[in-house]
Amino acid sequence: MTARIGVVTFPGTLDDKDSLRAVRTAGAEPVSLWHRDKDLKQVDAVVLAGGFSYGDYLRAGAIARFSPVMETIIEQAKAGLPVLGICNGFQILTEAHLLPGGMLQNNHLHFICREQKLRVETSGTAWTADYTAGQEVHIPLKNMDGRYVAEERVLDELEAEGRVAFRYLDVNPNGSLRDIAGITNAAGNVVGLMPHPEHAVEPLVGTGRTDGLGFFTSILKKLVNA
Amino acid sequence: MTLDTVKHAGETPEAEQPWKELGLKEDEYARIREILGRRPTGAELAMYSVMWSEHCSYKSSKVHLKQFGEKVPANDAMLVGIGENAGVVDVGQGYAVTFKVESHNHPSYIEPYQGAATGVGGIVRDILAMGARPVAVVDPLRFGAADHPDTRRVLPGVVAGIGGYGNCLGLPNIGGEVVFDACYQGNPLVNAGCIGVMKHEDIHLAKASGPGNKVVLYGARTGGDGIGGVSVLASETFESTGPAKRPAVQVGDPFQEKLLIECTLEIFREQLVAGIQDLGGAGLSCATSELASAGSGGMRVELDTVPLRDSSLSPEEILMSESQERMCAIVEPDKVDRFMEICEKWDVIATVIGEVTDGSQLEIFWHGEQIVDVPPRTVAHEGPVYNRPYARPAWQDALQADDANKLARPANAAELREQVLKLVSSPNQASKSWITDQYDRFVQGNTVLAMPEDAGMVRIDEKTNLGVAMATDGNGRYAKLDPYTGAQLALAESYRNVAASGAKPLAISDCLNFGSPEDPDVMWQFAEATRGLADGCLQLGTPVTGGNVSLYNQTGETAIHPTPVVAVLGVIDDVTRRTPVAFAEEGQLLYLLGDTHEELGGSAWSQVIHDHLGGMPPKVDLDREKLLGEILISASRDGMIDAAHDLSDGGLIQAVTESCLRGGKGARLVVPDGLDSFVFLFSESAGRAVVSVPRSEELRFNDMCGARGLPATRIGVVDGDEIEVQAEFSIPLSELRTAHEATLPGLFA
Amino acid sequence: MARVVVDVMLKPEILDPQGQAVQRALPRLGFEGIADVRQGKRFELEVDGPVDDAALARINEMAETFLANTVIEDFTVKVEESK
Amino acid sequence: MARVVVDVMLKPEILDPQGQAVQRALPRLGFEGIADVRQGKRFELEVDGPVDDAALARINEMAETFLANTVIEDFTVKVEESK
Ligand SMILES: Nc1ncnc2c1ncn2[C@@H]1O[C@H](COP(=O)(O)OP(=O)(O)O)[C@@H](O)[C@H]1O
Ligand SMILES: [Mg+2]
Repeated sequence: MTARIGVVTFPGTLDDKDSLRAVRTAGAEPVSLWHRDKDLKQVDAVVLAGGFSYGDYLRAGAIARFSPVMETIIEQAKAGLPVLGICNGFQILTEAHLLPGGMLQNNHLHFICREQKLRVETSGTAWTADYTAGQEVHIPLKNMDGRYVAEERVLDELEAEGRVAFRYLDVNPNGSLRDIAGITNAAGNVVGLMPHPEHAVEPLVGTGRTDGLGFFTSILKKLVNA
Repeated sequence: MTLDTVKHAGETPEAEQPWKELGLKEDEYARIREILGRRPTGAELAMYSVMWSEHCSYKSSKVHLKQFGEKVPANDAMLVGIGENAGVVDVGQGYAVTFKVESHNHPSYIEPYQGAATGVGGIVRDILAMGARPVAVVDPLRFGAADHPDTRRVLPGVVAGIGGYGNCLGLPNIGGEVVFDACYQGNPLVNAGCIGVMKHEDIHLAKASGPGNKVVLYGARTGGDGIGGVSVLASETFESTGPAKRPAVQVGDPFQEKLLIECTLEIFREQLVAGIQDLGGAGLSCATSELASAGSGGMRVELDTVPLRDSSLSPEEILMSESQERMCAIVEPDKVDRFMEICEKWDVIATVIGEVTDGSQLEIFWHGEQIVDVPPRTVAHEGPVYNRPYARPAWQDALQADDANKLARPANAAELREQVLKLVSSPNQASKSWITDQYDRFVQGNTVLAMPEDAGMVRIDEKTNLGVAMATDGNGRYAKLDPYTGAQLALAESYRNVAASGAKPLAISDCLNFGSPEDPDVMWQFAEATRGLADGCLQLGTPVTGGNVSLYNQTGETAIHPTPVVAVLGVIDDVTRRTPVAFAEEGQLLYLLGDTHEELGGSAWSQVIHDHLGGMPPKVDLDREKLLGEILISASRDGMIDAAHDLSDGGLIQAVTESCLRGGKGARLVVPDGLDSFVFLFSESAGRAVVSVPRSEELRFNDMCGARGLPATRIGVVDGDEIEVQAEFSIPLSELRTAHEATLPGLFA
Repeated sequence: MARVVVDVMLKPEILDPQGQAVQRALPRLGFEGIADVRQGKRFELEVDGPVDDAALARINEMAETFLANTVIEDFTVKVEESK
Repeated sequence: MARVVVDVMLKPEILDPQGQAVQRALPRLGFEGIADVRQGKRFELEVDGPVDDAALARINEMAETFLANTVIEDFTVKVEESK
């Protein structure tokens, strides 16, 4: 048997198809979820894909956070449903307060698209078990509002609890505090990151690397073995 | 305020009308009266004036563009030719590709961000209207001098606007150009292209047929955007109480367009439309008259049903509004409900505004009163045609006589080295990544090649790995020296770029950017360039599928360089065999393909070192280009080369620098016998490329070139971490990298 | 119809690169003497009906939960005199 | 040090996609009775020295030539009471 992994489409979501493809490539069953549906179709995990939901108007993720599908996701995430927020998905997770801190416009004020080197800081989440802590990976990054900020106290807490999941290496592409590229909640089921692992699952396209596949195999193994 | 109805117009033949303010000529106005047999109503006058503008009617360019339809190469790929929103070509496996380039030059100067953004929005809707899913965009750009303060205003805004719109739509940006030249100072060129993919059976056309079919307007509400001249009508003739001056600039809403795309594709999937047209320039005037003109019957529109953003708009203004993110579909009555449901699903407003009639007139009503009653063809397709006078400019001979080959050359190896660094760090030759990194090239997960490759390439079928490639090129300096040759060089370069990536060039689109057609010098440039392009396409076997003409690109009396931009579309049956530009493998052999002559006219070297423009551009040999293309494609198919980079502006040293930096490897070069090292490095002879050949393939590769008669000269080897030109100089890659990559951030960051 | 304005600014301790970019550009354009620039958002709401305490309380809540993200932003609500 | 505020709003006839998106979201969040929302920018400038007529004239010029693009935007300049 395999696991059913849902990918949410909000108006303005762009990377839903790529995320579905990444889920399929990893061997799980991809399931499309629609923003107006509260029903999660019995999926075992959810990916909030990248893009510009509602045009990123107001603030990135601010309007999507209030959609019907998010009501269910917020509730179930608190009960342990694995949720991965990629880019806009990460922004939605912070707006929904499932993850602490907030996301602001890049410090250089430009959209940035680059191949980004990251360090995976923890393998102790539902989405990173197939990596080893300290492992360096290359993942495409593309965003306008990728600057992660939080109060000092919150940052210290994240560090102390090992909840900084990914850090930018070589270049901090957006001014994120403490080079943070992604974080997890305390339980490890909710993970958000700015770079796009779903764009790095095939050698042919994108960066030509498959460093992102581990996100999707991690969750698949966890769900199948559960 | 009295409504100027058809009846009223009939009763008041003598009423003064602001035809002049709307840009019509006296004889054009007379012709409208003759067509209608009475004076036009205000609404009719507004429609004719925008549809008969240069931008919409191509009245100055038509006589020359005709050649693209006459000199058509035998080519089975063409499915839909010039005249539709965009041309369509067959790329095999049941797929069809539509693509086109358009300009948004003037708005981008006034409001760089929104001007450029709405340029992307407009071309994407054109592609969508053909029935295709847009899959990639490209953006050929030209700005004034890189260090001019106004370029600092215009460039970052344009780039942010293209990125802001395209990124938000989820369309990878896979190529384009950035050129700086003082001639574009008051008139930057912002061209944008889009590629769309569909199955053959999904091709849609812009025509309204079937009496009783509904006309559905969907997308954004209509506001007072981009009305420009029509405010004259509203304020002067009709004592309007609305705001006197409407803005001529539109604001784009990429989020709305993204919804429009998804909604429209779902509507196509369920086969709910009989005809479809995007709303772009001239808004509803254009969409209704073109749909009706191309169809079999007439059309009746209730204009007061159009959803408005601003209730003070007059009917004339509604007809002219260029509000973005709107489409117009012709829908059979029993499909309207389902159509509306899909629009509702995507939060897109849709309204039935009229229907197709069995008459022959386009009739428009405002609260029950008729304000338009015209034969649609006279608005949309039978506008004025001008055979404008043209003549070879008096200064052309002197310009060509000012030979760049006679300019002072570097006196020694140290100067040669210095000039190489100067060249690769000059704004035109420097890395464009500060710009292209603001564009999403990964989205949709199908990008096989993107900037800074020779051509962008996207996969269009995940199972078979079928893909398409595109490059855009144009060199205004060459075209200024000789517009006929310049246009062919643009075509040749773009063709070469596509072939270098491993794809087979199929067809082209173009964007012809010129000065005022009322200037005989400019008109001559235009005539020569179109003739050159048409002849070139015939010879290369790549038909022109469509394009765009932008005239009046000038500041005061001074026209820009004639700038024909050519976009070549190629197809590749298996994207896994694409050829990148990077020299990545130590020890591989570098071969120069083609002949190098002493050709420095219009070259980057003459511009960077001498600020000079004169002489003759490089010669074109299109048969040679074709042969080079075939060799590059064969070599890619048979695994004989690992990298290829075409040679163009900046010459060999520019290409080698780019390929070395991309691959992170150095090169040792030997100047071939009989060539001067300066000419070897800087000449811009056409029909050339440099390739990297694995040693194991050298024999086979040489044999192939020899057998087919393409000169192939071994010029060096991939090696080390510097570029060394034997017996002349060497430059560490790190030094080259800084020179090449620091320029744009230094100017614009 | 009355207008209520909600101003949203980044909290003072958070870096405001937009404001900084504006400030840095000013001397180049010949404007001296601006010690600091912060850039924020201004929302103009046209309210149906009277702007009484109840309405203002609702708008405050809207600003707090939606118009501003109070993790990173502060906001103020004011009723604009009708002109 | 005094504070001058420059508010920049899109001209009323120009499309404001951001404001529209906010307005459309409000009913879904349970906020009724907002007939229109426009979103603009607020610049808070800290001015060295006195904000006299000359300073205000300069700031007006700055707003006109730089902070706003008057093809599509309107702006207002006001001196903020110091708190
Ligand atoms: N405005 C732009 N948008 C996207 N890509 C661009 C743009 N300008 C340049 N590029 C890309 O940068 C690379 C180098 O450009 P250029 O030197 O003009 O290529 P070439 O000389 O081979 O035609 C190409 O991949 C080109 O597509
Ligand atoms: Mg090239």
